[in-house]
Amino acid sequence: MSDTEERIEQTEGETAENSPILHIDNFDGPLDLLWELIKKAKIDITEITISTITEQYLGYLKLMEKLNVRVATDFIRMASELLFYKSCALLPAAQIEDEYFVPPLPPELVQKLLEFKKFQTASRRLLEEFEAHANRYARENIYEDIIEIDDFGEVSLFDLLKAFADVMESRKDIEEKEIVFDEILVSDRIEHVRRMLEERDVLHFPEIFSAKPSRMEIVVTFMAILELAKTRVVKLLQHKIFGTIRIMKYVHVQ
Amino acid sequence: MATIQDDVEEMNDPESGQDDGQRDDVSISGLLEAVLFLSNEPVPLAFFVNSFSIDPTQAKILLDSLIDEYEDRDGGIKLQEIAKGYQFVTSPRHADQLRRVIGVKKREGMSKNMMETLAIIAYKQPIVMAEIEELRGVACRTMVVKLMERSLVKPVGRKELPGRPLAYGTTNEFLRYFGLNKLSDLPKLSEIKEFSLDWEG
Amino acid sequence: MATIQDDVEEMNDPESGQDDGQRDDVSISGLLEAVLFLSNEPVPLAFFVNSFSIDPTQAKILLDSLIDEYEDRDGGIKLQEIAKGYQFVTSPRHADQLRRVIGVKKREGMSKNMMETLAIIAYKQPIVMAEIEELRGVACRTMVVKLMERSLVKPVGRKELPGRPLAYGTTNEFLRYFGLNKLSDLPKLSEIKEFSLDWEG
Repeated sequence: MSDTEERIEQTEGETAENSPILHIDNFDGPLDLLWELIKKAKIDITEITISTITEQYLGYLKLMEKLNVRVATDFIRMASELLFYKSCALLPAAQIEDEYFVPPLPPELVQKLLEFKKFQTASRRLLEEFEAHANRYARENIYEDIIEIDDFGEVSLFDLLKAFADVMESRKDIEEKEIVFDEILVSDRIEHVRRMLEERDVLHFPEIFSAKPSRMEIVVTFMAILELAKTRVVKLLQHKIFGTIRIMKYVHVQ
Repeated sequence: MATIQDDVEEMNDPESGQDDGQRDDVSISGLLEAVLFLSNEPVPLAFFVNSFSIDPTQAKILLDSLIDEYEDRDGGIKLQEIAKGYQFVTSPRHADQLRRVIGVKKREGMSKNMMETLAIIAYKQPIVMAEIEELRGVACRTMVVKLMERSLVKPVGRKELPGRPLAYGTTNEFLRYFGLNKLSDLPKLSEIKEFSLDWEG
Repeated sequence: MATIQDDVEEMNDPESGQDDGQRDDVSISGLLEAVLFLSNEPVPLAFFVNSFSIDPTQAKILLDSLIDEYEDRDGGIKLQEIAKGYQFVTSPRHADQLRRVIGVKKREGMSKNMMETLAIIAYKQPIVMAEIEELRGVACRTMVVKLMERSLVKPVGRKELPGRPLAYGTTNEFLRYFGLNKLSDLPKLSEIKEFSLDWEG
């Protein structure tokens, strides 16, 4: 989810000729960044080593950190993957008697990158189709008896679930009544969260559940949070870095 | 069917003798045709003149030759000039057949009401009418009947409640429609988390 | 009712639209064309076959020659085969002017992220969230939700994997958006064998 990140330029790495100028918002994710780094080092493809790439990758992340750019967890996960590959390659067992031998990229990583690139390329071609077809307009007959070809238009499971969620959302009073049956009340959960917020300003989403929450408890707690957010008692924050949702006391400004 | 092209070729003097900045007739004619095609109302001559800065006489000539072209071709659609402007219509010859097909095929899409009723029945089955109506807060009988007509919903028994009301559930057709193998494959309410918990404070 | 033109004399005789003998190609072709004109959605071949008892091969030939006819004529409208059906659309060359003059909306664009997620789902369907994320190397939930909201993607069932996760696939709307007639018309995935093959600047 790097698309919302700020744009930065790499100003360090004064390695003259091909000092990379990379924009964080240009990268869809770690694979994209990795691909770009490998591309930068193209002097000789066969000489790309796992350690060079790992160093460059880590250097890049460090730079982002230095410039206060938020780094998504996905990038960090890839960093640890690279370090793992690198350490594997350095294990004595993997060493060959040649002192000039440099461990290449592991085949599984190469495979992953090629797969990624395959779809990135395909998506570019699809985008062209998309744009070409966005320029064709069909009639919109406002004729009352329009011929309906498909009985329902297209209705998916997503629509069905959404419809159900809408009903549940708009009829919360009734939902509560049903919940009595399961002996978990939305109002209880609201109280529970409020009490926790008296002690601390910020809660992490998983903390508000019991150790092994039932499905009903999750749903009800979820609804309680929704209610609290709606009535502006809490504010929900989700930092992309951590991914967990955090519940904060709402501070009324005016 | 071959007759269409004749007119066009006469006008089509591609690129060769064009004045500077002058769009050729073929391209303007296509533009007028596209506008007429998309419009549900008759389009007055003045509209074309004002929108595309075309000379009224030129516009009239182009439109009239479009009328002739569709007339000569004698297909399913005609361009006609009526008091208020120009409009594409279907050929009168097909009116009855069109009406017959439209009459038979006229179907409502799945409305929000119907969708909600179906969702409640799917997730809460077996469920009686009163319970559906309580959840939705409105009368649902018509919706349930419509859903039954489409074989998505059926009575599945009676509930041990006063009056032993009919309880409703979904059909095999419902499963087929949504590509489910079995009812338990329905997305769970808890999976809503997956869908809607991604907003920021 | 604006676009179906009645022939006044024929109005009183409801049978006149159908003669019992064999209808000639020209007349059927006109009928198909009229139906296509009145439909907002791509019309599948089966609709013509079932509604007018036309032989499928004949219908296909007539429709294809209509496509050719409009193609050769190269005017403001084209007939295209899309999303498992046939549909009249305006020629892309007039898009800008149509937007400006009659205010047809420009389709909302697609971000690179969204497009890549969609490509993976399109080629690998049915595919579960974890597989999409594995391929892209990033969290994709938000993208999938956005794609579902734009009706390009939908859950299509569950996979027999631990937790029976939802599997996603593309919709008919997807086909329409990308000008595809059917899923197998997707451009072939070109295998990328080496890094060096794809160095672009």
